[in-house]
Amino acid sequence: MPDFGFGIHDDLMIDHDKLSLAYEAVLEEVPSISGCISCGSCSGTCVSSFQSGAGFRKLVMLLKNGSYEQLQQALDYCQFCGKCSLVCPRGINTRRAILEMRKQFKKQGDDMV
Amino acid sequence: MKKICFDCIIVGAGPAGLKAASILDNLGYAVCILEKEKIPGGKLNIWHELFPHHESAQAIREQMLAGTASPIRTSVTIKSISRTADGYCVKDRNEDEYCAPALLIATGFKPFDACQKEEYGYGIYENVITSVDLEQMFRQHRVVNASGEVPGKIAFIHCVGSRDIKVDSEFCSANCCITGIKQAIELKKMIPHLNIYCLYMDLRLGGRFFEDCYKTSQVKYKVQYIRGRLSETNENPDQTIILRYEDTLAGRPAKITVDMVVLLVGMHPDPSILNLLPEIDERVGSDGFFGTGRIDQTVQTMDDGLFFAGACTGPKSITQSTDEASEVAFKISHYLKNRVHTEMEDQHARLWIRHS
Amino acid sequence: MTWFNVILILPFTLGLFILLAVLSVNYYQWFRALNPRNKLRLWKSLSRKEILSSITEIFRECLLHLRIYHQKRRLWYMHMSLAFGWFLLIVVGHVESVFNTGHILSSPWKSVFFDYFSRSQEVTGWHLQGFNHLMDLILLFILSGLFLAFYKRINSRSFGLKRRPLHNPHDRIAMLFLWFIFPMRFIAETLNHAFYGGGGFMTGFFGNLLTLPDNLNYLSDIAWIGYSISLGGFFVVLPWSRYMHILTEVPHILLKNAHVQAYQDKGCTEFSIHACSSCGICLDSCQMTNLDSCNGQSYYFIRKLRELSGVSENRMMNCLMCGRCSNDCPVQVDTLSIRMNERIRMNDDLAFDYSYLDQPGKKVPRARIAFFGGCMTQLVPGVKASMKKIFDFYEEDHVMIDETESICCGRPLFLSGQKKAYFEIMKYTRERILSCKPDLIITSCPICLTTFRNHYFFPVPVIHHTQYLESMISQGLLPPGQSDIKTVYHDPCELGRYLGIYSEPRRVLRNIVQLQNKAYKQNQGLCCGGSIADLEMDFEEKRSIAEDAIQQLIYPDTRLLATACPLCKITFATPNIIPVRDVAELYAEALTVTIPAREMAAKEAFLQN
Amino acid sequence: MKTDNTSFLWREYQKEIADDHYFYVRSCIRQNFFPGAEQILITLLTKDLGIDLCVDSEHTTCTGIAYHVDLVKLETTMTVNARQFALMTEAGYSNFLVSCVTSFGLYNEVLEIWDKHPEIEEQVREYLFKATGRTFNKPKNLVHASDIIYKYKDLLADKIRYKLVNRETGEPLRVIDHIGCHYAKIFPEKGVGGAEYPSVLSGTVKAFGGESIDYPERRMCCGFGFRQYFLKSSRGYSLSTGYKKFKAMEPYKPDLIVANCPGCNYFFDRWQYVISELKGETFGEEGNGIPVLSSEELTALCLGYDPWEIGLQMHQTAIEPLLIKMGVQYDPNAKYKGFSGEQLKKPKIPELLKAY
Repeated sequence: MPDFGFGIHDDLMIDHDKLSLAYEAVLEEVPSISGCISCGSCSGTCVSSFQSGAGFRKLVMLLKNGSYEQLQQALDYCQFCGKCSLVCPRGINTRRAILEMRKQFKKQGDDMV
Repeated sequence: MKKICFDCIIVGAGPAGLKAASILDNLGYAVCILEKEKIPGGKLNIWHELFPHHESAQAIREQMLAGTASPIRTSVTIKSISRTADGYCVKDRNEDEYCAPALLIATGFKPFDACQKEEYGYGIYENVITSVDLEQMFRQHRVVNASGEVPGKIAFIHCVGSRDIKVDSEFCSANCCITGIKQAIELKKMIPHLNIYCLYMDLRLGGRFFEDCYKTSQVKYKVQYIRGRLSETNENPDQTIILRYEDTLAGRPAKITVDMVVLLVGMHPDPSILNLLPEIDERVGSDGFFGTGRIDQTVQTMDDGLFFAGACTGPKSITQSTDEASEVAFKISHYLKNRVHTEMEDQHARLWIRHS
Repeated sequence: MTWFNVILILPFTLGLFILLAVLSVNYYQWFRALNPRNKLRLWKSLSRKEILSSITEIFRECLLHLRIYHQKRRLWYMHMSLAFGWFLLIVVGHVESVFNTGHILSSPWKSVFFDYFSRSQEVTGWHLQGFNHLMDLILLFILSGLFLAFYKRINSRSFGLKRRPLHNPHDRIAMLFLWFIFPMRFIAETLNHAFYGGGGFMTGFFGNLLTLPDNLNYLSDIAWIGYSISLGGFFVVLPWSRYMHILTEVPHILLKNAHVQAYQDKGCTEFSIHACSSCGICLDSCQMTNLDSCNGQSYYFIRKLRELSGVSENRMMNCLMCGRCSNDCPVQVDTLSIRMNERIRMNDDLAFDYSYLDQPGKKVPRARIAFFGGCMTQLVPGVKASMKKIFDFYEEDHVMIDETESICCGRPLFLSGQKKAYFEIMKYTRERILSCKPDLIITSCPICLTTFRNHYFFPVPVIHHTQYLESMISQGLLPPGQSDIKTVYHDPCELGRYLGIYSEPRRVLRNIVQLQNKAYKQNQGLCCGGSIADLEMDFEEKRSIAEDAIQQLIYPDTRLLATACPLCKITFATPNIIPVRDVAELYAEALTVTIPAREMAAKEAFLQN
Repeated sequence: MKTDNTSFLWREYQKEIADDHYFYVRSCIRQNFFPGAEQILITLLTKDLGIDLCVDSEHTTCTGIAYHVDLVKLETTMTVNARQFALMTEAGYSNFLVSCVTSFGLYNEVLEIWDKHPEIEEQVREYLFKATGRTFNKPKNLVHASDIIYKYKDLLADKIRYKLVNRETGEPLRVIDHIGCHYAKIFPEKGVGGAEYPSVLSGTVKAFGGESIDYPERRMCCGFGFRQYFLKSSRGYSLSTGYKKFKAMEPYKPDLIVANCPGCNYFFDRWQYVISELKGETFGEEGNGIPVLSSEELTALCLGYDPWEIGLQMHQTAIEPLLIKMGVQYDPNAKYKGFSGEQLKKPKIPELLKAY
């Protein structure tokens, strides 16, 4: 193969046709996450967000969009303090959802990524 | 070729027109409603259920019609409206004349013509429909795509013909968001396995119980909301539609393939009546709707017997339209009374002059 | 010994042997599973005078069930009559047989089936007749308890239990055998006395009433076999049923008095869960019992642990860990530790990455007092501001460690079972707090305080802010303002049951407001429902628990609910029933109350005189 | 896609295309990579259509490439363009025919700037006069080469020898039409049919008997993007765009790609080879690529010109599958014959794309 010095990039477009299996699984355990309105109050109050950039809204978004690699990284930052669940205007059980996500990625291992 | 006189003529037999008529009726005025369609009811005739409580549009229409005893002339195409010394004279195509001291315009709105947003593919791709088309399907209790199959994935596109300088409508139509949510729930009730995606920029749910509807759609019906405005549509060989947009929460471009696309078309002013009304310019807002929309009503009302009510004065829900209609009905009543008074005063004055 | 005697004693003896075999295998395994340090503790405690108190406790609790007596009298009578009655039946029965045979050691069946073996013997002497009456009395005592137990199945409310515990099949089988034992004995003895004469005031009386032809005397033998089968059957199913507690309570009490905890000890956990009698008292203590969907109470949780199928995640996580059940448990099973063990087992290996905490944070200046608010205090800025004001008022050299950036103590991670992650966070937080080299650490969050006391091992004292305020009052530095607002104080679970801090906040409150609930029972406090330990409950359920708790706490004329935990404050504020304030906020308000000049002058004049 | 019976915003739009007398400017890319195409256009216009065409050897580049990669300033570009107009004026012409879409867009842009800002035009006139002593008139009609073919498509269709029909099955050939971005995306009114569904190529294709395909990425860029291509570090973006287009058109099994822009032609042709090397993927049948033709080449081929005469051997993606389908008579041995008839060697590459 000749070396052209350039190649074909990955498509960075989010493909919403791909069903996010992990999202479905988490939704089954924690139905309240479907009520997320992406207000971001969770990320605003998060004890880790100011250093890690993560937050519950982002986790849900990454989960929905199937960006599992980023999600796994962001999940690891969570300190589980539960402030997000206290500020959530939709009463989402955020800690349970995060625990479930962590479990999903432990269970599925690298297959999901 | 006949001439009939009334106290008030109402143009448009939609919710606003019917409501105003029922009040004026009760106050003892002779009212005539002119309607261009074959049956009265206005947009209630093309809707199936109404937000936010999923009431039957048909039932509401029946109720409203039962509320007024005024004559409703249907299939009337107005040819001209002229101002006379005694008020207004409306002439229809059959040269029939309807005259009254007060004229109420309640012509409602016109759904945005989605063909104007060419990139959304309405009228080009068969599986791209508007919210109005979907209501028709609901009325027939059959929602299918172009090839007659029950869809598995549907996307709702918010703000079509609203907040868009490219189609000359920078205003928010205020009712499309909740219409979309209502239709999504209706669809989900009808086809439980359906996946519904709503592409929105902002969800503007100012009305009462609208937020409940939204939450229900999310939590109970699992409608998914994707923040991003549709950029373009394309058709696949199997007639499914690919939508391209940005997931603005993720900050990345995104796409989705759906079986059907429902465009939530905005509420636009109906220009047809505009050309018929003489010297109207100063009473039309920059957005094309009648009135100024200001809190200070004195700016808006002129003492000339011409009144506006309903969605022709801006995007409104049915409750808002009828509320405005009742208020305007009382204004009309006030106007008519004052007029009688001045007429009588004139007569008195004349008598007095004769005596002296 | 005739062949019939063999058939008679066989079910009983076989059952007894199986029981003893299973028991010894189980106990051996569980003792082995104890971790070495705990084994040593147990060993040491056996050789000391703790053994005496253990024996007293065994007598008080295993037989007399005095802890139940303090809670529910009828239930106590039921349990006590069965346990103590049976114990008496065995002991007195044995004494009777000893008296009769003259041997101290006799085969167990000799005393168990005493009446059968002494059928044709003439009863001579008042003492033997006395034994007959005594044994009848004991049997009547047990039967009365049995009747209550039967009635409890129908109407548990009359025993003061809000919820009837739902038993599983093996428990039902064991219960059936148990229920048969004493009526069978009654029938066997009655028939025995009907055919062969003798007997006490009850069995003898009923035996004499029955006038049966002599050729039906095999009925008596059948009844005896029935008794034997009931006993044997009960012994066989006992190790797999809740009745295992009858025997396991003894080692459990020994372990407890040796201060061996179930936390991270498999052996002790096994003893504890088998010491649970499934009495259902904890169901009543649990505030979640009123919720429809709830099935995670300790009662069900421990029973599931005993079963091989294991505990579902939902049961494990759906618990507030308020400690009310453990507190009310008549056997004192450490439900919290057991639950923590399971949570850790399940979630300890979840991934985490806190490397971002390595970034150098803001420099914390050196100060005498380090105030740590914790995450939750960030959401109740009133507490933070109040503490600042109080420190300023007393001119303390202090620093607010997490004034702008909140840091987590890690307890939520720990409670979810992620122990490794917890210790990682702890490393960072500990370093951060100690960076100001304080002489005293004060926190306003009981959750943090629990963690600090349990795992952080700070080189300096750590106290709760109510303790600090109390110390100020002890020094005579009373806040000037006094309000007559009627206030009820709510004990946060961590502050009360976990750390035993009850009197300090009350003392502070008595000096600044009109405290209503002066009489209170320690460890009986309610949970606000917001506990970070529960991962399953949704918001509505948490709110309903909070509502329920407020209704139980306040009096009709209460105007304010005081608490000393930011999470309780947030949770209680949601139902919007009554204003909720933190002790610190009330204290700070009391500081600012200015005394009118006239009063001041009067006071001064009074003091001068 | 619905049949074209509904009228749309742009569908019916026809721009003004002069009948005759054109001043012709060439394309840099085309005359370098597909010189036959440039030549055949002149032949087609002058011989087949009998149009009066002025080809001036004095004219230069429009500076499009240099301008789009920020190598020359806008003033330079405008002055160079003004010189082209001056040449046209000197030759006595007023209709300007552009071979390249980049140039077409640029000329339009410059003219638009001058329209909006006459002072800039004055400035440029001054620059031009100072530098060359020339003056100019702005062209009355600015036309792209594909426009003129579109205008005369019916006339040409009568003359064609080979229709765009599969000789064996009788089915119309499936044609992807790609419009260069600068043709109508900058000024929709300067292109036939507007920006969303321009019909300049699809109309021609239909007239020649082919079937035009609507596919998802139809409006996307070919990937040239000037800066994306010319900087090697970002050349991957250019390639990825092309790849995405090919992937989108693949399911429709196209027989041919027609483009009106020399750049697009070039990239569609060459990227197919690069992708075949990098990914081992080809998009046509049996390891072939999809043949790529410009509108001139297509017209000439249909009219019966010899494929090697019009320079189709310059295409890296072999053109033979199309020739076979259309039934074009050609001599396979003459493909690599030199100007004077001597046999040149067959190129070593491509390896994966079938070479005939």
